Amino acid sequence: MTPDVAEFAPLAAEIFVLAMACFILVLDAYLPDTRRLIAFRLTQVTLLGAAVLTWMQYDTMIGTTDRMVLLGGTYVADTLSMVLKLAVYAVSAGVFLYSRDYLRDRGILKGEYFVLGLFGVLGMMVMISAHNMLSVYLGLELLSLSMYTMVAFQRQNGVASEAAMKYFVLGAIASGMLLYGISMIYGASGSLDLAAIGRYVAEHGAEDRILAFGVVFIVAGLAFKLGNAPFHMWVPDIYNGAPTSVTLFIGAAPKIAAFAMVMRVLVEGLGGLHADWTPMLIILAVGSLAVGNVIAIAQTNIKRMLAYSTISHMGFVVLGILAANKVGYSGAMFYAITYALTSAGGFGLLVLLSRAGFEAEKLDDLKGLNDRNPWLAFLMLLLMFSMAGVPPTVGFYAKLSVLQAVVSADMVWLAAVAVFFSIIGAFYYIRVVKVMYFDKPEDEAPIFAGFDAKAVLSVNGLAVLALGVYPSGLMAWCAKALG
Amino acid sequence: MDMTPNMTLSENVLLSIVLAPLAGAIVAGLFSKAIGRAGAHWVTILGVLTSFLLSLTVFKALVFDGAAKFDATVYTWLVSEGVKFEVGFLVDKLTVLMMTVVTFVSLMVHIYTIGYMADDEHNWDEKSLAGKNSYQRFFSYISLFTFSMLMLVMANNFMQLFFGWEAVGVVSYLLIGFWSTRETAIYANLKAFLVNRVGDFGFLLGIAAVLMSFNSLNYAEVFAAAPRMADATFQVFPGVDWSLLSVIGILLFVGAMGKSAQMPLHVWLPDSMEGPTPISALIHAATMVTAGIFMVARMSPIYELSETALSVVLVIGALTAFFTGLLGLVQHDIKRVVAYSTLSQLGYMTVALGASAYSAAIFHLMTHAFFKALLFLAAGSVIIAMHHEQDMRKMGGLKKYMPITYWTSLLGSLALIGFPGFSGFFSKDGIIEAVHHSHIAGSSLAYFSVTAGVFITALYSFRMFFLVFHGQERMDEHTRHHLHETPAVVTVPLMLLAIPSVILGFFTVGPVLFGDYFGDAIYVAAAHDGLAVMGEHFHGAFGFILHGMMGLPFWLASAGVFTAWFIYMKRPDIADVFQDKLSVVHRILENKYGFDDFNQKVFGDGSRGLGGLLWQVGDVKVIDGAAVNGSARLVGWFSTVVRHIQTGYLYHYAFAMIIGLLVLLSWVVVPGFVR
Amino acid sequence: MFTDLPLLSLVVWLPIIGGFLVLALGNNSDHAARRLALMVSLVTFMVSLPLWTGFDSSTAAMQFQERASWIPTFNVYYHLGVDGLSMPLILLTTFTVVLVVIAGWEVIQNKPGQYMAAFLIMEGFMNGVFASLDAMLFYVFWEAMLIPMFLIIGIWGGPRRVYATIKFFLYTFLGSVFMLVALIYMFWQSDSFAILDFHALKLTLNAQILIFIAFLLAFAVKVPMWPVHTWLPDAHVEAPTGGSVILAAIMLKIGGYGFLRFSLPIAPDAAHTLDWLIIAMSLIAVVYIGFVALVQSDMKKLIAYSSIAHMGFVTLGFFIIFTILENTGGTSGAVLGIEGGMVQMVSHGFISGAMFLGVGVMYDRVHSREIGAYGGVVHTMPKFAGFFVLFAMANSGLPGTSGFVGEFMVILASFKANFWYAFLAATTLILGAAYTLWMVKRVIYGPVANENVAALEDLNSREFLIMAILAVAVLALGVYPAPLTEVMHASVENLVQHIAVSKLP
Amino acid sequence: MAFTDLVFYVFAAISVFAGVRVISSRNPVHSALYLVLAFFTTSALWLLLEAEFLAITLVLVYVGAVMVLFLFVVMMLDINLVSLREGFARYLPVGIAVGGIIVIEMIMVLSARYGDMPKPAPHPASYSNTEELGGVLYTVYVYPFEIAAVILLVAIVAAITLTLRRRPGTKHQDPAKQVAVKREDRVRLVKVPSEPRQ
Amino acid sequence: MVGLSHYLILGAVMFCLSVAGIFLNRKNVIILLMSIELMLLAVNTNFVAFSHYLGDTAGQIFVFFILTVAAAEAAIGLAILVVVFRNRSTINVEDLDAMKG
Repeated sequence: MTPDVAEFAPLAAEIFVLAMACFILVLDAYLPDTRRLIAFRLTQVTLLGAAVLTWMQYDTMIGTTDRMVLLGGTYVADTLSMVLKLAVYAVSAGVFLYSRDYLRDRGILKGEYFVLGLFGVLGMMVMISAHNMLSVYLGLELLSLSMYTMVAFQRQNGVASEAAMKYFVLGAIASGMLLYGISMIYGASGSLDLAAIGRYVAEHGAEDRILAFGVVFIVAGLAFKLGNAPFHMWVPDIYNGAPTSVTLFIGAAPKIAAFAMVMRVLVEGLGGLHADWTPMLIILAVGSLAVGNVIAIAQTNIKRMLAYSTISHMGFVVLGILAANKVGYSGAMFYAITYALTSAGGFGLLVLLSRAGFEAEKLDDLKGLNDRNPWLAFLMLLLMFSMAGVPPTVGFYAKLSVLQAVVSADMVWLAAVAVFFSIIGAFYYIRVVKVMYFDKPEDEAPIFAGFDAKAVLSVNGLAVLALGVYPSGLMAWCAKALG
Repeated sequence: MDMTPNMTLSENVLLSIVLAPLAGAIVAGLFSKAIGRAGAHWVTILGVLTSFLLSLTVFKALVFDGAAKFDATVYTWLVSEGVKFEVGFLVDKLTVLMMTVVTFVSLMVHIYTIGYMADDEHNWDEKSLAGKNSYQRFFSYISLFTFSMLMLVMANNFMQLFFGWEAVGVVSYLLIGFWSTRETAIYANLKAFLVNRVGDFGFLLGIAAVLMSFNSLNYAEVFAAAPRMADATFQVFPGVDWSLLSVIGILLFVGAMGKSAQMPLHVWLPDSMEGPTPISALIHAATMVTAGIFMVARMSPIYELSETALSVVLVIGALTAFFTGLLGLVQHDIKRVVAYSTLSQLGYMTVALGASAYSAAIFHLMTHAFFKALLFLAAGSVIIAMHHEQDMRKMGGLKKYMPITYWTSLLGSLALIGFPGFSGFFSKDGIIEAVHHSHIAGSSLAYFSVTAGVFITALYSFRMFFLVFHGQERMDEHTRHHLHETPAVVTVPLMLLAIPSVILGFFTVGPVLFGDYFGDAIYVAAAHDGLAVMGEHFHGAFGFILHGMMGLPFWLASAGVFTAWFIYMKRPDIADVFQDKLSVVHRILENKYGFDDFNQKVFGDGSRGLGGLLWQVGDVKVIDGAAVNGSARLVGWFSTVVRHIQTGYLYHYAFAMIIGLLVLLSWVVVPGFVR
Repeated sequence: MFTDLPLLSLVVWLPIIGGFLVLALGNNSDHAARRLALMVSLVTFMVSLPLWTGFDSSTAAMQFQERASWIPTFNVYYHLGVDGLSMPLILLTTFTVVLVVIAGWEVIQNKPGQYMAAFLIMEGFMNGVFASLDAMLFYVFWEAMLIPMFLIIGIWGGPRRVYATIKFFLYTFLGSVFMLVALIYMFWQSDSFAILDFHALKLTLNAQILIFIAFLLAFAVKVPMWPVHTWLPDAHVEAPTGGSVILAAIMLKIGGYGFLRFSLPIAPDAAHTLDWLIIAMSLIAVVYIGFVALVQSDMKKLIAYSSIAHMGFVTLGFFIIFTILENTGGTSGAVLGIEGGMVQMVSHGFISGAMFLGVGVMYDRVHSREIGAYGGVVHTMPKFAGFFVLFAMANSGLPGTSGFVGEFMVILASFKANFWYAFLAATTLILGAAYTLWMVKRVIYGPVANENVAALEDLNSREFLIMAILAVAVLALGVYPAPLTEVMHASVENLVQHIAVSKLP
Repeated sequence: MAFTDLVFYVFAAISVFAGVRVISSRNPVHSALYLVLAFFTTSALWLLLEAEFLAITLVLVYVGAVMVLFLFVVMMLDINLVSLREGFARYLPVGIAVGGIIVIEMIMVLSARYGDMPKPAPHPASYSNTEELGGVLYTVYVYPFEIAAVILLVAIVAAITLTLRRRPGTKHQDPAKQVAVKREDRVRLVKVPSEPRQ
Repeated sequence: MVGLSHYLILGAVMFCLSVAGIFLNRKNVIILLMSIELMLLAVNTNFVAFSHYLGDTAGQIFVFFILTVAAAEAAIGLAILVVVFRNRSTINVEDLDAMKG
């Protein structure tokens, strides 16, 4: 069963990203420090090229239920993977763009940074297209290893290296748990192929309780990746400790990949066991909503606050998934994508506000932003209201679609719990708005940011509004992606 | 006995009667600068004069030409669920009597005001912009009042009645507080409004009860349906059946108690004397305060069906008549004496209502309107002459300075004490007799009150009369030097009012009290009709006078006058002796039975205290402090506590994950596995 | 002629788009921004007038409907339409915003463009709330309203504005999110977000009760009813005058409107079961709040509390239907109560708006809202004093002013339900007069209290214009309310018939 | 008891003992060495399971490379051993409790499900575990194999990025700089005024 | 008779040992890393045992990749450790608490 070369054609995007990453890695060694931006530009070209390739590859598949399972069943190409990959490219490109000046100011604008970033993107792509436990695991590790490194990238930064340390150890434990779960599933079903596992689960899911046993470990591993309580403890420290540009990276696209992983493993592979994992996810979701929203209130560091907010948002994503129906999956997908977008904008703004020698990470650093730069303040306002879930921003529709799913699964009480915690959450989001609009600025220093970064941030912020006024396009895509 | 209607009233005429004063008020109020002072009094007097003359034509049409009563809608205010809320007029003989009295007194007061308010700017701070056109504003207000009062009496439905009821209250409010720099004035007007509102509270509930019972607010419809409801019951308290009509009657009467200053809602009226004297005459003696009397008379078809309600009316009226009269004995302020006398007379009218002698009440209302307006305006005349000094202890011997005022006052006082032949005699004697014939619960108490009241009335009236016009001149030199009779705009109304005060009763006692003047405007059940019994013995006004000369009331009144003369003219020292000997009584009277203190403490301070308590404890502490901020603080506190879970130690993080795993494992899987 | 245009869309979107234009223009020229804002608000008001003139008051059906698909995934439609309940409120909104724009003309010096823009955008949202026939669209507008209001209080407010605005935001947010859950629940029952479909939806009693409570939270906070009212005094006190006016005149009405549009027709059986609660809360609002208002020393707070008490009448009028039904077996009186509540809402829009504007006029001159800082204003501002006393009288429910009409109707109707309802409601006659006139006594009357008052200047022509317009409105509605009640008869009667029938499956 | 069973129990016992010592040793070096022991014994157990290739790989890769790396780092970092052992006993009961509960639950579940799994048919003599694995590794699992390669690349890049230090004292060449150098950087023309004649 | 369950139980015991090790070793990061290796060993044992009893090579392939990844992971982990030590001169977990709350 020698693989046909033609089978690699659908992997064009992956191959392109890998090749470009290697190319940049090599090229960078020969670039003088003054021309580091070439690596940055090539990275953006790579992402653009990957987007084009992905689009071409899937052009014919849009809206169909077709799926290509290739390479011995380890790779799948379907509409879901296309939508998610495109979202990953878009968010990542924005993230790199926001980071550029920040990295330059701190002397870490190096080719390796972008190479690792691209490897991370590759890892996400693998996860998104995984159709085998092995691909899931390897994609996850590829992403994780890249991110561990990126967190520690600013080597002389003690806090960052501590964060990397924590991230690494906890990540490894989570991988261990995931692997243990996979081993159980493998043992029961005799296969690593998700489709085969799915078939086995459908037949024996009800009586073979070892599957449920394995699911516990798998859920724990996935929960770590998503950052759900009580597997969330890494999130605040890593968001806080990592350089803001890295936080930005971690906080955006990997959420989409994590969602993809959950979809592949839990839904495609173990969907038949939803009666078992739904209660687990309820615990995770409620825990995340509670922990995220409550502790965020006490934060004065905005990065840390957004970290807790991430936890609560991932609680919402899980809410969508635990409904275990199409509405829920598409709702969770919509949530993950729009949250990545919103989060990228939020951290992007922090990155733009930071300068050499000054990290904008205290809540007070945003004081009087409306006086300093009304437009940026307005964008941040949109992002914050979106996170709080106030219409007409996209965050509302994200919450709406998730709640729809929960209610459709006859768990109205859970929806009530979710909205209850979102009230608590609203407090710290509007506190940000309060600081920007109602307080007087402490720091009158003008905000330097490249035109392109500002433009992209504007697009990002306005997208949150535009998707809020007309959400049906993306919603329809999400619905179609799930067949 | 109805005369054949050979003529109908014109709606336009009635509208003109109502709207002419309103137009005057609007012009005088809104264009005060443009028209100036003369313009203001001319335009308003013209308006009221029009009203008065038209009222006379209507009077003539109804009483002499036998026109049918007018009952029609002017416009529909709103309709809801088939219930029409309308604005319309009911003009019958009762109404037209009121219209004529109101417009006549109002006209007199308008004219009088020209003199009284002539140098009103002295009452204002010279920088005050409100004082700049106070003259015009005053005319605007009293015209507006006339409009409101006419709306009240001409209403053909409860809603419009309530409109007029409240509107006169507002104008009274504005006028009592007219001199808005005076703390006492703006205190008095607030008090007047609020006490009236207590009455209105009952009144409105009464209207609501009417709507509930009859599904209409139109008088004619309600009165027509009332007999059918005679036995209907209503449960205010669950399980206790009360007569529906009694409930309605009492609720409506609560309104009358407020407006007509019956105990215990009388407290506002003496204070209302803070207003300029013309309005004391117009509003707080002649017209507005009698609105309650008018209302009950108007509602006679309802009251006649409930003896309970009548008893309540009777008792309240009796108490008011007696006790407020006593208060008049200890007042030093000339206007307040008149005010307490007004209260007492209103009590008489109410007693008459309770005794089903509605026509006696209205008759007394009418005579009282003239002589009390006269007394007030006379008092005002004195006040003008005394340069706005109102304390009787600083007067005396004014007779020689102010002859016209003196003589008119004497006539008014005689009318007030019911000296035979004067107007007040006929009406008051009628009431006393009617009460004597009444058999409903409380009538003996009422009879005692009104009879004893005669002595008291005479005593305080002539106390005032002697203190002001006779005896030592106690004013200071400067005032004495400037004393002289007031100008014609003041004295002419006095004289014009003196005429009806003296003769009106003589000519009208027959038809009004014992004849069928009111026709179907007032309904009296045969069992209650004391006046009818009296009517059998009525043989003309002279006979009535002769009969009165022999009755107890005449001797009591004479005794009162004599006592006043003896104490205040002959032996002024006795007053002080009495004061010492009866210091307890005196103090009680000085304190006005403690009503004011009680209201101030219990209702004023009490409600503010309660408000403060509800606010500071209920809102600020419990709801905001504990619930709202408390929950916010709780979440915040919880947050600061829970955040310590995030210790920063790697092993705690790992431990959390393991615990999470354990929870999932133990909670979800193991039970499932065992199952 | 005009009725062929998509009037409702215009009424919703004109101010929003105009608001953004003002925002853009405001960066360059304050004056141009003001003018544009006035123009936009006037045009919107003009556009809303044909809603009245072209309204067919003989039918309870929705009119001026517009419908387009919006979010097909969840069957959400862009569906607008008005009936007799919502149309008057839209007019009230467009009318009030014009006044607010004029009122803020020269008073707002800090970023006037943003200020005006916020009001215009909010106007669009508020009109959207009243015009939405799709529950999700309604919810979007409902929530979106919070953002401009949050900023208005927070940026242009008083010293404790931050506390007030955050309280305002969280309170109302708290109220509304549970409504969202209820809406979603009903979506899954009916597969539609159309409000009219919800009306027809059969629901069990338990479901109705939960839905009712969810709605109650949302609407009670907005109205606001006791005991969830404490955000209002704070918000009012700190808000700029325009904010207070909009808050009192329109935003509170949205809560009342919600009861009529959602709570009662969707969950009539639950409303029947829980009407005692609402009635108790309403009566407490009238009495308790009346006493609380009595002791306020801040004029805006006093008026804010009086708003709560007045809104108590609205909710009382809406919910007495079931007691009437039980006591009399018929619904006679229910229409009166509901119409009374509606009239009260419109009237309160005028009166409270006028009162707040009045306080704003004084505040602009003296920079204090404390009653104690005034006294004898009549001597320096006689014109103003005249208006203020008029509005105060209207506020205490004087017949002939609009304040009387609603209270009168509600008291009459509630007597049919229960003597004690009417008894407690009628205490407002005393309490309302007490707190309002006591304030008038201390502020308007008396000798000139201090040199600040002595230095006051009477109304300028701009202020006079606003006050006069409102005075005319208050008197006109008081003397002849029939035109207002006529447009709602059909809708209210239809509603009452609908409510009287059980929806249990 | 079959011989294989005996082998199993012996090696399992050693490996558990080694595991306990890994986590309880005072000295990280000892821990590392016990871990090596655990790997060895486990490798032996894998042989029992006929996974010869992996057993060898485990020893080669883990013991040969990874554990040496560990030891290297342990030695390199100068760690104060005494302070690192404090407080161990305090957390022991909790640790044992939690670990114990988890292990009991796991054993319950596992033994219930797999208590009676039949022994698989023995492989034919010609069976080569290595060949078998190699066969699928480059065909069916070529995609994961490529990804694994990328992961190793990332590891290399990461390790170099994170640890490569340019010590200030050391001299090294920078080809990019050498190429980019311009004349102006190296040669400075100084104008020297001519000395005035005396 | 040693069966599949014995191997699995051995795996479970090793897994829990590593879990306990992570929790108990609150001082030394290196021992944490070793505990993680122990955990992977447990997982690997499971896979190998399943693979054997199922007669399926996929499990062994998985182990192969786990070993590869673990090696890479160890390299990065130790690199991070070195970075931490250079910055903070300690790898004591209790000293690494710059971020909390």
